[in-house]
Amino acid sequence: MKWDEFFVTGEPMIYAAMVSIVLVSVAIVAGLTYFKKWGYLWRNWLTTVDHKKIGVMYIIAALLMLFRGGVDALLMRAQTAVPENGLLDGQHYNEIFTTHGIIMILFMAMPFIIGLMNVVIPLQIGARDVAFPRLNAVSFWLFFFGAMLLNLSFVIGGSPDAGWSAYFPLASTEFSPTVGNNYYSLSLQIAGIGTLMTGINFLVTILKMRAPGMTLMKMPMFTWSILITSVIIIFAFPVLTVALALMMLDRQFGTQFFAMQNGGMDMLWANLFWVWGHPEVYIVILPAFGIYSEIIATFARKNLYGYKSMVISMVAISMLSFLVWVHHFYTMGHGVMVNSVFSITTMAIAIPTGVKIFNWLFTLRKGKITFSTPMLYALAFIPIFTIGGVTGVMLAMASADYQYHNTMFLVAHFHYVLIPGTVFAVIAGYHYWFPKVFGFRLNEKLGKWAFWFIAISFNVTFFPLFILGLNGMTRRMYTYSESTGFGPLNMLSMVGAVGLTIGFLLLVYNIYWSTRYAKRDTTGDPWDGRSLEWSTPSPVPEYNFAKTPVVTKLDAFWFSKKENTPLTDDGDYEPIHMPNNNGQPFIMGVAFFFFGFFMVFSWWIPAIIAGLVVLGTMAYRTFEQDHGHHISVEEIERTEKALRGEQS
Amino acid sequence: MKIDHAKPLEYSTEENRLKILGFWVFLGAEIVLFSTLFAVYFTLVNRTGNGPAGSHIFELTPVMVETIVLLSSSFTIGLGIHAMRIGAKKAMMTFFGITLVLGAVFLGVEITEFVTYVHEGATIQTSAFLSSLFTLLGTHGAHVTFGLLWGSAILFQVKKRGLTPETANKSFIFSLYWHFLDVVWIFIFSFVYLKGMM
Amino acid sequence: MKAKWFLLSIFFTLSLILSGCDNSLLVFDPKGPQAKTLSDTIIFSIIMMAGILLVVYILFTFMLVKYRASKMDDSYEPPHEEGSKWLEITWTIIPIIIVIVLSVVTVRTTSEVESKPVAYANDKPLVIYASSSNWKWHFSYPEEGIETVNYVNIPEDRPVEFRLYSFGPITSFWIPQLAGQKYAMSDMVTKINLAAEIPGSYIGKNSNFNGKDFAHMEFETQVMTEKDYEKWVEEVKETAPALTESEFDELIEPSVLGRKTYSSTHLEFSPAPEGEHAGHHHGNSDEETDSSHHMDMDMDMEDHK
Amino acid sequence: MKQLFPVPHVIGFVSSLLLSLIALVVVKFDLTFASGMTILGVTALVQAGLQLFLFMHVNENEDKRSLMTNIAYALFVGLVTIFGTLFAMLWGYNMI
Repeated sequence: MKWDEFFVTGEPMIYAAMVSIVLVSVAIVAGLTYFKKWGYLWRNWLTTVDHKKIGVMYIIAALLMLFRGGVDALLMRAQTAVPENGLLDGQHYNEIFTTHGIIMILFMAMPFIIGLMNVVIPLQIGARDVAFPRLNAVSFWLFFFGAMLLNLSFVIGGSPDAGWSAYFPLASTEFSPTVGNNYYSLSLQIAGIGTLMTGINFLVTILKMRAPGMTLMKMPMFTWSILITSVIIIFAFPVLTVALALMMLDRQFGTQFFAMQNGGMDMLWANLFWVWGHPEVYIVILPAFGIYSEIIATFARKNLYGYKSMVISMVAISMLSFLVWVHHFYTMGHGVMVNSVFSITTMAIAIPTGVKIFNWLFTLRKGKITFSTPMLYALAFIPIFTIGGVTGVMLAMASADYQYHNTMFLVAHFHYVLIPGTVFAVIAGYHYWFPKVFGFRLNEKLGKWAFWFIAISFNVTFFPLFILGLNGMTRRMYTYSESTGFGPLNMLSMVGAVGLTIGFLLLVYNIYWSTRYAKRDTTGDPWDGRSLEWSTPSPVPEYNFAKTPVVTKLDAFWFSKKENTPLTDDGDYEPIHMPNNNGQPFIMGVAFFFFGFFMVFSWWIPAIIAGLVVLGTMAYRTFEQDHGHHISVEEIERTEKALRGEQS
Repeated sequence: MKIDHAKPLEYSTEENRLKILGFWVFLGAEIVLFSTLFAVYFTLVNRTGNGPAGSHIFELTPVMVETIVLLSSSFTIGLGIHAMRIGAKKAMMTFFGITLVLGAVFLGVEITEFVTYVHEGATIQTSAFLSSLFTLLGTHGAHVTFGLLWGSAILFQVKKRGLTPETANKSFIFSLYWHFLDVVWIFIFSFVYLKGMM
Repeated sequence: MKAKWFLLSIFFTLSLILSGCDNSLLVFDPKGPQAKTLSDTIIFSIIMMAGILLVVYILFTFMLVKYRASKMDDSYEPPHEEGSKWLEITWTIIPIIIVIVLSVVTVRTTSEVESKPVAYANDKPLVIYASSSNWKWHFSYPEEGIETVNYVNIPEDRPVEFRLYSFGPITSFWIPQLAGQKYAMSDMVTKINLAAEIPGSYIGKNSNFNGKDFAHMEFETQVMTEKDYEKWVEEVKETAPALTESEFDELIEPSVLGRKTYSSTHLEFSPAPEGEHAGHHHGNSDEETDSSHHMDMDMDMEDHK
Repeated sequence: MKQLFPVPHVIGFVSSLLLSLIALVVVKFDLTFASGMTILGVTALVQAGLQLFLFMHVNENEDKRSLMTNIAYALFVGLVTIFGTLFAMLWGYNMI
């Protein structure tokens, strides 16, 4: 293989990216060495098994990916802003919308949610950590190195270019001969295994580690949403595992699953992809529903309306989510029967979703609404998401879908669902729980500015796409002629995209500003919260709760404040058992990274060696004897006094 | 670590109970994984392209041998766990050893079978049907192979460290895994081989 | 509050756009019965959905205006409410009814657009094979024995049956003003039934991404009067060259092409993947399928009658 | 020695062997497709049940309900995947 086949060449933007990657890497290494932070980084972050730190790392990675995917999006909008634009060529545009999709769904939305659930869930159920802290670290590093592997494709070997859904036969070696789609199958596989493990970990955590007295129907709604999400992850991801494995076999080992000769079936890929892909949508949306439920209840100062029906509708959504995947390819030519069945199941999802919307609205009723930044996102969610929802029902009608399928109408629809749904939710959750992790609030004024930029620009960007779609503009077109009349609305959309960029930059500036100047919160409960996570001091000590809280009803912390009843019994502190940090998950992630990289290029011998290292780290794990350590009573007392000192 | 002596050793600590539940959940995911492979197989079973159909290459004898061997290994590991619960470390190790040997025999027969197929011109690249067949059988076979490595590591630990809450827990979880592979095989036996020869 | 006005304005723009400019949007400007059915279905669903949006927006505005903290007494403490059985049942039942209505509409319209247009139920359809290769469309008229590339002429007021397949990646055949889209795939034939009622030129395109020059994969659909159409066919038969196998092999190589016209079709040497040529039946060694071979061939012959 | 071979285990083992032999009838006799599949379905499910309850002790776990729900959910998704795929990919094209 020649060097110019190995590295991506020919585009000034890519050279710039290469240079900046090298410079940033050098800067990081130099900085760590100069400030002697290698040991700190290794001991406190790379080897950590603490759910809060793992959560923070997830969120940092997700924010980085948000900007990577955001730049892709901006380039796409810029390219299509005017007819016959020459900013990007067809191939480059194809790679960009492909990676935009993969990164935003799998490496931004999901990890952001997983990050928030890592930080919040153990605190919300009154637990010391998750059920399997080591496995949790493994999950993170597999996600992280999977994401890095995909990003590497930008400079080495070429990015995947067959769309994020990678339909065969387009994604086969015949029509997509670069290694781009090998990156796709391998990086998603590695990250996907990590996600599956996260699902198992959180399901067991929520089922088995709740504080005494917290029955299932006394769990906070966010915990419920994560319980259901974990179930969907556990049962949907194996399908992706199989689909990606078959893709790899077809591309690199000459099998015939989706090939056109010798009996292969190209439709089967689409089928398997969406058997996973539709539940995936609910994996990113249900936690958002949970976050909004927490925030709306907190800032309306009212308990959640219709708690039971909220839970039932989430369970219903989780079951239905596995029954609707065919609506992604109504136009594949199966008969009226198949399309009708899946139309009806799809529309049925609107029923539980509608129930939730009305329950949120009635939570606001008779409330006392304060418009904090997280609450603004939660409130904006309701009207915008409803547009996404009703257009979803329109798309669910098979006959009508023949006119929407693959058009900008569809693109507008899913952005109207995913952005107010997932993205607003993770930003809201991030503002909401930020003080819990770092001990100070983000600046409200900057936060509100960012909110208005994001909320308004979002609509300016995506509403025109509905109209473009109805006017016959298909998605994934890198250019169009002036006679189509698509120009003006695309330009408007570009203006919105710039506004969104400003909003997101404000969001980041807010972190910088608040870190330097924001007032420190000493109460641990800056929003007057309702659930257990607000009962510990902020930043949360390593062991979470000095004494395990005892729960008697929903919104336990709220009632303990109102009724002045303590959350814990009077007994003395006891030593707390904690897991030890360990480098094995990180090393395993690195080994997986190299395994994936060598596999991408079909370099079998290095791949086998890296695979053996992976097995070696597993063997190490089974033979090691690590019983963790105990935090002594004196240390707990000292920590509690330091953190709660100012209060008493 | 609190040890609850009222429960069997493998359930005796909180951590052990979490691990057993977690593994059951993992097996739930495995059910979906194999279901997907079956879905692929059933979809492609008649799409034989220019290669042979199942009825032309399947042979009853090796398949019966594999079935009996795997069923027996599932029986012996069940006995192994029983022995572990009554504290008979030596018997337990013997049963585990027999299980692993039977697993290796199964794998040997399966590999011979694959070699025969390939000699008959039925490779994983020949047709969609054969791709899905080899992938389904291969995934099961890979699970057995991984089981052999994992089981040996556990056997070694039991020998060295004795029956502790930790080793008992690992052994029990391993037995769940092994029984599960047996269940998967029963479905392969019925719906791949017997249906194919029907 | 800014939010309220902002959201209200979005809503009104929405309703304005949908009521005012529907004539200019392709999907709402049908030129045949199938596209008309779809356009009506879409408008019907938009009206239903606008009703739902209205309810949500009114409730939302009401809650925000009435229950904001700044308007409340400091001592006001919101009540504890578990929920209301009847309200919750109401907002479950009403959506169920809406979904039932929409389901009925969906099933009816889907079967309508999947079959021959009702008004032309007794007419013999004109069969045209539309096959895609990277990045162009080939139209074969088996009855007339002619073939075109990147444009298709059809007569008005006569049912047309497009039979779709692809030499390569999945594509989607779409003439927005005449009918909804459908995939063209390599190992089977899918069908679109349509009829055109107003002569004119309508844009057709591939709407499913299939690689580098996807954006340029458009074709013109010319709807002609019966007389003009027949005249055109005769003209092609007399003047256009025949399509040879080697020329066709060159045609399907990846490229962007202009229009081409031939006086024979590629179906003669490279048949469509249907009947005995379908992907499901490629050289099957199974006896059972062998017998179905013959059945398919019989059916195939009927199709060509 | 005898206590190493508990009766339920032995019975379970023998019946699983027997069930495998019963399943063989579909190969040895000329049955219709439907009856053959019924026999295979019943024997396979009974065998799976034997493993689950007899050898895997699914019943003795303190989280019995969670385990059962988990398995039921997995079967739900698995069966939906298998039959849904067949419905959408094969059977659907023969209906219209």
